[in-house]
Amino acid sequence: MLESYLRNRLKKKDILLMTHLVLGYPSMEDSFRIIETMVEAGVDLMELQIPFSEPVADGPVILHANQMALERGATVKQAFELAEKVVKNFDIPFLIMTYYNILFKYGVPRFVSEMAKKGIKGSIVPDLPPEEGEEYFNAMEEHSLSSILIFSPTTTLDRMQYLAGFAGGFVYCVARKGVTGSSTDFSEELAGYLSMCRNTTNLPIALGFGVKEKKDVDFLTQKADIAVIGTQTIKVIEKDGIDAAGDFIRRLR
Amino acid sequence: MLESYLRNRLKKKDILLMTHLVLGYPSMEDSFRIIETMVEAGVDLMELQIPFSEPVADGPVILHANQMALERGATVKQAFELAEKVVKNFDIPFLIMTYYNILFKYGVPRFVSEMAKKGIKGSIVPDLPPEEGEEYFNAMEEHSLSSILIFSPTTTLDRMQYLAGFAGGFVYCVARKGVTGSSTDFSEELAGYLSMCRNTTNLPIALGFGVKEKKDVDFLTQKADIAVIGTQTIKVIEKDGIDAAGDFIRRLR
Amino acid sequence: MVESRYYGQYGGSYLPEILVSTFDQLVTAFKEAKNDPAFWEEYEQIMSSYSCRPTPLTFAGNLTEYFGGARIYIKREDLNHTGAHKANNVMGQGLLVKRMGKKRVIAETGAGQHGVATATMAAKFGFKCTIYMGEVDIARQRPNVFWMERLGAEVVPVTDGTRILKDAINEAFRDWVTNMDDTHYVLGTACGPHPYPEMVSYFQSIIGREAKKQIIKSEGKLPERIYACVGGGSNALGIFSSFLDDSVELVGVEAGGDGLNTGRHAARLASKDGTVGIAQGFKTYFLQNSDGQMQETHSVAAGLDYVGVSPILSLLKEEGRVRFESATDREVLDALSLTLKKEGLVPALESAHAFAQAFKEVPNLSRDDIILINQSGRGDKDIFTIADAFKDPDWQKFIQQKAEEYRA
Amino acid sequence: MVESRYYGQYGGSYLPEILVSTFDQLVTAFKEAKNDPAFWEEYEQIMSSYSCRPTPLTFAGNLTEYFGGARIYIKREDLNHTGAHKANNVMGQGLLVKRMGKKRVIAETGAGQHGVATATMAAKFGFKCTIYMGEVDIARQRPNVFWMERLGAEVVPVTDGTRILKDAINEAFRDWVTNMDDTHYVLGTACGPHPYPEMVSYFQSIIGREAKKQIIKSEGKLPERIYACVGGGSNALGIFSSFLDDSVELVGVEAGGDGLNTGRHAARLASKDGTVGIAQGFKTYFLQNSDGQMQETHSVAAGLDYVGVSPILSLLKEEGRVRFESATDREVLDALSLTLKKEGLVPALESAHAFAQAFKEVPNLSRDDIILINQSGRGDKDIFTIADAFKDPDWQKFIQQKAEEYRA
Ligand SMILES: Cc1ncc(COP(=O)(O)O)c(C=O)c1O
Ligand SMILES: Cc1ncc(COP(=O)(O)O)c(C=O)c1O
Repeated sequence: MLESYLRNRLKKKDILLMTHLVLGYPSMEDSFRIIETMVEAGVDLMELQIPFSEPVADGPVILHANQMALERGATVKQAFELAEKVVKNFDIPFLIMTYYNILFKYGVPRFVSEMAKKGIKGSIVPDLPPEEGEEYFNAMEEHSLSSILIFSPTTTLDRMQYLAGFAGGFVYCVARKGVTGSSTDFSEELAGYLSMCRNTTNLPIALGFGVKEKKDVDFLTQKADIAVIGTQTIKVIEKDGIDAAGDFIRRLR
Repeated sequence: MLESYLRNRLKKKDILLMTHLVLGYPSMEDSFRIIETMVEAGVDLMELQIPFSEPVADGPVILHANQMALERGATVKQAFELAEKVVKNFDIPFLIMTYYNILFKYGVPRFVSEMAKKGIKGSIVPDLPPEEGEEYFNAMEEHSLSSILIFSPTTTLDRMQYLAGFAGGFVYCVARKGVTGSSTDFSEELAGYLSMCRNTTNLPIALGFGVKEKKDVDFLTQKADIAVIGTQTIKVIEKDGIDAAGDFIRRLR
Repeated sequence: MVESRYYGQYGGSYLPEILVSTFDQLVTAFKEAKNDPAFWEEYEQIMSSYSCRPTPLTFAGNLTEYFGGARIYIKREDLNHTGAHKANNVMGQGLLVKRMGKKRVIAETGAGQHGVATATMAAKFGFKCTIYMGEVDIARQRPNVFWMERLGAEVVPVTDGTRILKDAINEAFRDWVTNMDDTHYVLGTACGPHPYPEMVSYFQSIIGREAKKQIIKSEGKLPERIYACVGGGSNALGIFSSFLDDSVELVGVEAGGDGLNTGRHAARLASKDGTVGIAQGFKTYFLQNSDGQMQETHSVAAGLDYVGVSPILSLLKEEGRVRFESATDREVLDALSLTLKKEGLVPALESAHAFAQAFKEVPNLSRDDIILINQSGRGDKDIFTIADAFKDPDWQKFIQQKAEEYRA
Repeated sequence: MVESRYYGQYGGSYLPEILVSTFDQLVTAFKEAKNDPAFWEEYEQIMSSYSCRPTPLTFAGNLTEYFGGARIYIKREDLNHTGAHKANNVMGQGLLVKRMGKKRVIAETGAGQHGVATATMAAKFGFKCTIYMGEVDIARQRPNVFWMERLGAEVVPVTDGTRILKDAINEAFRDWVTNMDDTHYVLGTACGPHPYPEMVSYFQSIIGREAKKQIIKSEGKLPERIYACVGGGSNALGIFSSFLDDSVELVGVEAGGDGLNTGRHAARLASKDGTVGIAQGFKTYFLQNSDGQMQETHSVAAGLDYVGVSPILSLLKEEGRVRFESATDREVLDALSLTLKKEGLVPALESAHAFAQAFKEVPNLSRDDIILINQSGRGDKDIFTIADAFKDPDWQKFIQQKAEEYRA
């Protein structure tokens, strides 16, 4: 179970690191190497994004990665093959992140059971509110996978409680309004928001959107359980190559 | 009196020739030479057009001549000076042809008295129907100048009779619909029209619009008293120079 | 008989003999139509089912607030089919052409609006159509040329004279004197020989009839002032005509071009440069020299770039019933810009003259006052001129790319 | 709570969490407005005083005669202010924005009509305005970009994805998730998450309400068939909605592009290529591959070049209540040309799809039958595309001359 893995891990570390990458960008082979590098650098869990042509919630960097992956021929089948391979090779939990149409076209129960078969621990589907997700949540429960739900700064207390009822593994708290990749103000206000998130769920909480350096991770320590690094790793790799990702991760903590 | 001059002349010739030119085109000096050449070639009377910026009833060739004359600075004053000079030098009747605004801006009575003073015998104002011309017709009568009126193929019998009441010197019959310079079909129909014109007025009748070669003049002999050559002389001069105009006229009869 | 109607000393019918019978026929047909109540009904019917009449009267709340003076209403002739008040005149004459049994129409055009309107009417009524347009105007109103041709009309460039509106009128007359039997000349404004000034004003009077009802309905009273641009005068007479007997100040706005003292303008009544003359078949104020030769005019708005003006307006000026003002090209572009941003309305460059003058005066009026501006047309057609005036770099880049494509 | 309304299996509200409260607010505001009789009154009032509603229903006598089949009527949405039915939706949403107290609007646009309409509404209501538009569409609808900018809107070129309408929608959402507090997203068609399909159709229903009264008044009976083009579906739903319970055949016409069997088209419902999916916040038919990746679409008409379609239309297709057809680019240009020449009407390229399909069918209908075509907009904006399609040499020369001037 994802949650207990995280709880155990949190006994040893003040804060965990989750990184993100787009499968097939720059290529499927490179994706494998990036994952390998990151695992070696000590990330605690990873979200693997299956590219989609309309990634509405993503900012320019991840959007571009999605598009390039698709242009180079990335398919859902290849994504699952890669997922299977990394699960076999590396001893951390992996999550699938993608938009709902990818599941829908695949067949939601079939997609979920495929995740389970490949050893994936859970998934994040940013455009699927629980109200629309009965089929998905049922399938996830059936396969004991963690449905990672999202809290945002516009989410009311009531709704956080409602969402918490569907959440598994941990809760992904979005640091601010906007899409991925813009910068975040790590301030008292953010701390207040995090403590509100903390109070509404018993699950560990992750904070993502705009985490990009040690200072940010230090700020989050104690306030959140997981720091999520998304856009910044893509930027590092685009600038300095895959090997640089390892150093980058190591320097965060 | 213009009419009696024409009657006398007609005793010696089967048909008279009237030519037309635009004063100031190509220049005032050239206009004088053209008139000289034509008089020597035996034309019986001439209409001198004072250029106007909006010569609505004229076709492209005469329109262009009007515009060029104005561009080169032709004025009404210069036109009168030239008129005076040719009247002194040549022993045929000269008429002024122009649009009504030229008279209007000059002052109609003043313009008419100026014509009389210069020895001009009459005038043609193609955009002035008698209904609008009281001031003009009064002044013309006062100075015993001939008001040349126009009959056209669309003029009804009634109206011809009405117009005849204002006409002096001769009547200018337009050969066909359209502006100056297009070609005319010298046909039985034209002959019929001319005999209708003849029957409505006791004045000599001229035919103009499209007369351009001996054949046309021959056709008109007996049917009309005067053949009017307008556009064609300008074309001859534009093509072969002023001296060619003399030969052109001589070959018409 | 030439029937010539005068407005004071202005108007008349200075026709070449060849056209006398054609005008006879036209005068008679128009008189009969005017006296036939079914005709105006048919006219209103077609204007409401084919165009969009009654056009709305729009309250310009933002401009009103911005200037802090009188309440500004805008009569929306831009919403007519083909985008200007020209539709009113053209459809009316189209119905007359049907009555006369003619099969072909010709027209002059300056801004191209009257040409497009005539070509449209010809398509609708099944007439053949030829449009005369000065070369200079073709260059500045190309989109309208494109549409005329697509509508099936032949567009003949006029290369004589100043190559603008007045020269196109001359050419149209030259066509007409040849083809009057089957052809009607659809003159585009309240100028030319009788019956045109009366006839065109009659059809355009639909603007004022509606506007009067509409303002009374909205405000319960008449406006203090009404502004209209003046090219030939048809949209101005169209809106003014219903208010002549009321105590409403009427303001006609002519093209000030580079300024009245530069000589580069088209203000026949608002400047001291206009004098009475006779051309294009009628007597009125013209911009002419002392010999009576017509002068070059200038305006950013092709539709106002005309050397004469309606004889009816000349009389109204003489009587002091209409005040004439002018707006410069620069003032017009500023007024256009402001109207776009404040109200989301795109006046034609012609119409923007009326806006410009109103904007000069409105701050000095009281908040209880009402003014009415006639938006004679929409500015879509003016995109090239406006883009040039604002030196829009993206537009220029776009045009250059297009040109590259065409070169390939 | 996410309120998600379904039409059969289509529709829904697939929202990122960050937008849930914004949609809550919008759903509530729209519900209140809908239940407030004064709201629709205010809406009708503004549409009649600022735009030109009711728009006429024009009898197309020449086309009727030409085809010798049913009597053809045309609903004239082209006479709306800004030149298309888009005005209806935009002004309605503008009133809602006022109710919600927001100060900024954003919108996507394909043909540019919705962008111009939104920029216009923003100017009128005093909102700030940003328009997202795909690079490909900017190139083919440049005049509209020019006007949006002149109206004071910021136009942001979208360089991601296929660089057309769907990508502009994605970008607008990205703006919205950042700025939802003071910003309303004015979606341009009956797509997107609830309440957009319902809300946009509601405002557009003014078309059908009027058309029904008008045809009954003219002919005393309902039409046999109604044709409308289908991009997102808003003009089609606008006119269809009043006839759903009548025995009138409703025909939606999609973009056939180069032909349904070429893969280069945008026919989601009329072709076999569309399958159900979820994107841009709602479930409907999309042109997508088996993985669920959206495909490139193609149409000569930017406004129909969209990968999805209204969920309401997907249901109406499933129920067999609306028949879906397509017209190819070539057929559309021919229909446009014919309509210009025969009736003097200039349909937008989008609208011309409806004409093209109607022309295929009308000869087979009886002379007693009536059909109705929705002319959703006017073609002025399409001058570059149409000139290119007809390879107009004078136009090309003109553009090259302009380019020369700009180089100097
Ligand atoms: C939109 C518009 N307004 C005004 C005019 C000026 O004409 P008039 O003074 O006859 O209204 C024109 C002429 O083309 C025009 O197109
Ligand atoms: C004139 C016109 N018609 C139709 C459409 C297609 O949209 P819808 O299907 O929502 O009416 C557009 C879209 O831009 C348009 O501009």
